[in-house]
Amino acid sequence: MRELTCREAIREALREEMDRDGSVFVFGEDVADYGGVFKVTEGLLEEFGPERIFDTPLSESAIVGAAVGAAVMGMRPVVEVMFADFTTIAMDALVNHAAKMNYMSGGETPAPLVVRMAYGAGPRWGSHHTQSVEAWLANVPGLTIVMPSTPHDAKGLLKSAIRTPNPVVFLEHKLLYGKKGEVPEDDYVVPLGTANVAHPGDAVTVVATGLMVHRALDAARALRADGIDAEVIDLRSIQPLDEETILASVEKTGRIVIAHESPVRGGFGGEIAAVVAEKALGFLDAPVQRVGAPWTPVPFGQVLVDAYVPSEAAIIRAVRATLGSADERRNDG
Amino acid sequence: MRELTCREAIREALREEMDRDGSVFVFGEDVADYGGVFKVTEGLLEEFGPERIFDTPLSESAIVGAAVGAAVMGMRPVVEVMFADFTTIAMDALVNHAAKMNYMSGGETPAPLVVRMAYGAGPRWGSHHTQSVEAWLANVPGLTIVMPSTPHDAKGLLKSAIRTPNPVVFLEHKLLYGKKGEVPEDDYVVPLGTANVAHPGDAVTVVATGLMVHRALDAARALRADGIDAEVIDLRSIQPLDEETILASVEKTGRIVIAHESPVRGGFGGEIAAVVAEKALGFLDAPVQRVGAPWTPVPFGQVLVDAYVPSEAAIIRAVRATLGSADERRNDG
Amino acid sequence: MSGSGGLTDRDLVEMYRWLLLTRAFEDRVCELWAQGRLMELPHGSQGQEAIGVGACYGLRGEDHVLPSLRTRAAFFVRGIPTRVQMAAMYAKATGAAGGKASSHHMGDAARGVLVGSGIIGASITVAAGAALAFRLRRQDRVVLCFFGDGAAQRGDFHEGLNFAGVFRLPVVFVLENNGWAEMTPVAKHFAGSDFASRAAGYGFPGVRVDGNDIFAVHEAAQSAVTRARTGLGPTLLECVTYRLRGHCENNPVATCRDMAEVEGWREKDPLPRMRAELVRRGVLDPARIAAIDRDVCAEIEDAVAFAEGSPPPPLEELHRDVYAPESAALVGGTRS
Amino acid sequence: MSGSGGLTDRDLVEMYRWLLLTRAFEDRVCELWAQGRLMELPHGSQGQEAIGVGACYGLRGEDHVLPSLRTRAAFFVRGIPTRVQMAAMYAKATGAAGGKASSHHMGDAARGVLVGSGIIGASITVAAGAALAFRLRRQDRVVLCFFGDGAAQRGDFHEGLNFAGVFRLPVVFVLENNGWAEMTPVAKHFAGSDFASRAAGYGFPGVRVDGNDIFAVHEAAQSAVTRARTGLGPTLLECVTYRLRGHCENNPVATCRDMAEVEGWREKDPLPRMRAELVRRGVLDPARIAAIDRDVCAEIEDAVAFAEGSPPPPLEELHRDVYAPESAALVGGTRS
Ligand SMILES: Cc1ncc(C[n+]2csc(CCOP(=O)(O)OP(=O)(O)O)c2C)c(N)n1
Ligand SMILES: Cc1ncc(C[n+]2csc(CCOP(=O)(O)OP(=O)(O)O)c2C)c(N)n1
Ligand SMILES: [Mg+2]
Ligand SMILES: [Mg+2]
Repeated sequence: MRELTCREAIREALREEMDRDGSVFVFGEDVADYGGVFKVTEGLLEEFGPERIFDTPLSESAIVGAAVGAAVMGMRPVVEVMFADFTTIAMDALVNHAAKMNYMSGGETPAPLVVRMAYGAGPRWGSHHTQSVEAWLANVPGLTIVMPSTPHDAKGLLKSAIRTPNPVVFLEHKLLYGKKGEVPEDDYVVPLGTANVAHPGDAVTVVATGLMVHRALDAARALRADGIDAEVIDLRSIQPLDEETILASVEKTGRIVIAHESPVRGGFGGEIAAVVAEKALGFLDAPVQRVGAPWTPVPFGQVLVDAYVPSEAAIIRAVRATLGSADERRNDG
Repeated sequence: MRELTCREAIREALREEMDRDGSVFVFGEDVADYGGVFKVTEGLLEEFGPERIFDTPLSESAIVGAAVGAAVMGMRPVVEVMFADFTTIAMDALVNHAAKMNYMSGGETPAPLVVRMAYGAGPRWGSHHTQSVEAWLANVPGLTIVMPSTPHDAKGLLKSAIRTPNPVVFLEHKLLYGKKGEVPEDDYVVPLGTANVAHPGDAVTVVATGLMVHRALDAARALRADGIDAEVIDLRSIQPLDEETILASVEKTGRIVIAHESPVRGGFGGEIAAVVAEKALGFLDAPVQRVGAPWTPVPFGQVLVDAYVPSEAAIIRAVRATLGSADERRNDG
Repeated sequence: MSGSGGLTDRDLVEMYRWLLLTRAFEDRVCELWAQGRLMELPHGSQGQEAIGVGACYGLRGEDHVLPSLRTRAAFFVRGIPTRVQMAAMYAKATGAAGGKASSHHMGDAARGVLVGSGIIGASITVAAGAALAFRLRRQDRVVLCFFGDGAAQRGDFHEGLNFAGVFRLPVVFVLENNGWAEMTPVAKHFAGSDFASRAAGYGFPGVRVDGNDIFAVHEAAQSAVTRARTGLGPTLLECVTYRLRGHCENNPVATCRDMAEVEGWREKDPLPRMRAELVRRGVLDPARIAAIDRDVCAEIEDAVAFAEGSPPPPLEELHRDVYAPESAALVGGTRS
Repeated sequence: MSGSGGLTDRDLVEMYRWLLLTRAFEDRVCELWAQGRLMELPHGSQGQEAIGVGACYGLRGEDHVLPSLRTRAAFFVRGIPTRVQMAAMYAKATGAAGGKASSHHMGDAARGVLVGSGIIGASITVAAGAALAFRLRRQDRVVLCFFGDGAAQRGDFHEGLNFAGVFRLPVVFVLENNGWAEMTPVAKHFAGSDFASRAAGYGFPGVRVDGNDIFAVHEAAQSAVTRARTGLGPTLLECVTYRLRGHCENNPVATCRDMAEVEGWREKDPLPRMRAELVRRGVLDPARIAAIDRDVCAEIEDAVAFAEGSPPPPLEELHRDVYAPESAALVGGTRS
């Protein structure tokens, strides 16, 4: 099958949906003439013209707020908020308006919009262009939160995100834009709320999102060499959350490691641990392990960022810990 | 001992700290002339004058942003953001600036400010004046998040919040402003990050915040009648989080119910469940139970809000569930 | 009072009736609140009704309005039944969003009323977005967005007006300058001379009118609407008025205010002012006035009876409409 | 060029040197970036240096500045060593915040430089707050807050300026209008005529000057500073300039731009312009110019050597400064 990068896959999803539905349109800062600072929307202006994709002033609150207004009038805006760190200035339109429009209108005017944002740490961006923000939005009923990790899923999930009548926060990891992977030619969608078993195994369950999925897969490969079969689950969306897939895996493995890039404390991993502790406690043969960033802002520079972002090694350590402590819990119980 | 309402206790803390330290000052919408929409700051203008407490334009982002600027210059601003739902429009100053100032300045310019906000559901306020927002801010290193439930703690914690050199989000539950309780006359503080065992017991641990502490205490009283001794832990602050007190209790009871007013999914209860599943799994004799709001925006009106806010009965049901399922987990394990 | 251009006598009487109905509704809900019969805390618009009536009268059915917490009149002129508005104040199933929403932010898609917001000022960017949808669809529709002087200090005022100006969107921003933001007078939250002149900073005209002169408001709104409809872009219409009651029924009228100021504005009350003008013009006479009074009064009492007789929402309502149902389109593609 | 008021020849030469040092630094880091030697992506201010030098020259040590991502000159004039700035671009321990921060948002408390922000526009409210602290402490200090035309479209511009206007805070807002916000020209994000006139909407003066005329900038800034220092409140100083390089070194100069526009502005480059003026006035001669060139060049090369020779931050640095250490004051009260 042909290979595309995540960047190309997202662009293809936009192109196909803009073709399919005239109410789908794109706006944001430098998305048209320049094609987006991450070049995701490159070429769409030439193809669809200035009414389907256009540049805006430096006004994230107006960008998302206007998307809400256009969406309630029946359009399907897909807006780009360059860096997910700017969630802080678009949060009101997202949390108090997009997420509540359908509820406050008694179902009359849902807000079918997609807010695309680039998240994740890198050495050169510093504390304001690198945060993983999903946990800031995960306690807001009405929102849907998507975090693809492969070109295949990025395309299929974005198409679903554009087609759903509800507001979707679509989080794209900066370091995955260039990641290549197989992408079918046909018009497929990946349903929201369905996790993907990225690597089957029966020794331990590793639940991950975004870039951490790849770290987890690297860890699984390394562990396989030692005869440890880790099952890697790529959540793909955290809201809706595919509890079934997580629980089925834990019931099989009895062990779980949860990995995300944002700091452990207050991160979405807590929700996953809670679901397991509520619904599969009896299957756990070892304490839950969470792998995430330390309790610090995202630093600047290669050395510190490498120390900040959870590594394959950290996941391997956590997996070994769950295996090593197999009996502990029975004892100290 | 004399009794005060939470409102009076918070006011007293402000008065004492403004007396103690000339750099402590207050601003926000209608806090001076009117004394705050919840009347918390009433009388402070007469006592301290217009340079120590003043009204501002309707500009939450400027209110918190200016607090950051004044704080880095060595002042100790305590600002009021009327309703915690407005976190969405003050979030950038809080998350990207207040929380990161000390880090980005290498420790040169911390931002010692307190943002007081009223949160929590009530029948008359509707979806935009009732949210419990702590989980939106709980994944942000640099912040301190306080949620008092009694007049005693409201005063002691606010004094600590004003004295700490770091930014603090101080969440006041609307329905607790009128709540009376004993408050010592002397100059005491309640250290940040210390939970309070509000009601001792050894059958089950109930961890709660804000209004839920009172629902949990009511539940504990009702359960005592049936010979069930529930231990109620009032977290008081979720960042720092007093893991020791939670773990010590769970190691004793083997059962835990976590109650907060915000929706269960993505709420801070997940973090608590995760800490227990990581560090006290072996002590758990029953699945973790979370009690929180359903996955809906906060509705308007008595009937629906009563159905929305977690009740004493819901906590009792959760407690009975942890007790009832005592053996289950061993079986299905 | 200024002239009333193309308005027929019928129009004038209809506008007067809307004005009276709004006032009667506001006064009645304040009474009901005092009696402890309402769920919703009234934020009375008494004294400001000429803005909503003047600006909304003459709009097309397909135009849209986004009222502020103080634009009760807009709901009436757009045709939302008095019964429904009243039921919403009682949080009844027959009210707003099946009882899930309050009356002062209620929307009505069929009548072109966009859902309002409890986050003051936030509606401004939403209104710009609705206008953007009209522009992209080449519909010659207009959005009227109402907000107060306090809202004009929110970042969203700036971003929303700049966005609308840059794209010349068909939206009219109606600023209800009633001199106060809760208990803060304009002089304490604004150092400029007037709000209308801020429009220049966004590249479109700002107009300041006497918001208690229903004809002046109507005339200015109509030309702003025509401008927007013909693709010339937004207008900021500052209507100078005054809030005759407290910010909400928790605050007595006098809260933080000099009663002489209030009394001074009572003289300029838009309702008696319009009534006198229509009498002067011979459009209304005592008999007609009494008849309209009776009629309006009956409509309000019918609404109260309807609201009080309506059932509360069923508990399942809490869980409805959190998400809109997935459209078949979603599964249009093959799953993979 | 406009006059240079009270500036002595010594001042003029010093200002020229700051201008040259800033340009040399910017050009050098662009080279270093191209060679893959830097960690920080340069956002070059070439062509705009006269604003930072002109506005900051003559400030008092206790005044504060909050530079934009394009105000490199401010760091130099305020005295942050070239070595430290360069080390910050290498993310070395000797750079900003022990290596945890990049150079273009670095602060320096001792030198009155407030920490900048990667959230464009957000610094405006922070600057207002710093000015508020001065006002409350009755210190006759001033804050200079720099930001671009793009930032002027953020809600924080509006809230920050209105807040400063209402309280007449001692702050000068220096708007670096360089015609572009990343790849978007001002004409596409602004429908007004100029930014300076927006100040009227906040109740204080707005002034528009040629940002490439260092004397014009200095003069306007000085009177705005005096105004602020004497309690008369803020000024919005719009400096019209042009970004001669791409938004950052990832974008070639020509990105989305008509090169004729760029060439046209090269003619107005503030550096040769000031040099020619000082030669005309006999303040500089070829020998002096060459000497300053050599001196500046040596300073830059010394900084590069220092930066490259400096150690990276130790891993523990990651965990430092997340929270400031609790002060004893916290336990002042009895615990309970
Ligand atoms: C963002 C935000 N801040 C504060 C409030 C609380 N509040 C409700 S109405 C109001 C005053 C609004 O003033 P204005 O915009 O002039 O409208 P008016 O009430 O005068 O009609 C305030 C501060 C709010 N609802 N939203
Ligand atoms: C809130 C926010 N939105 C977008 C960006 C990405 N960005 C960085 S600089 C920039 C353009 C800023 O333009 P301007 O304010 O004119 O400053 P200039 O770069 O022209 O000096 C943008 C859009 C950002 N850093 N912050
Ligand atoms: Mg007002
Ligand atoms: Mg610019």
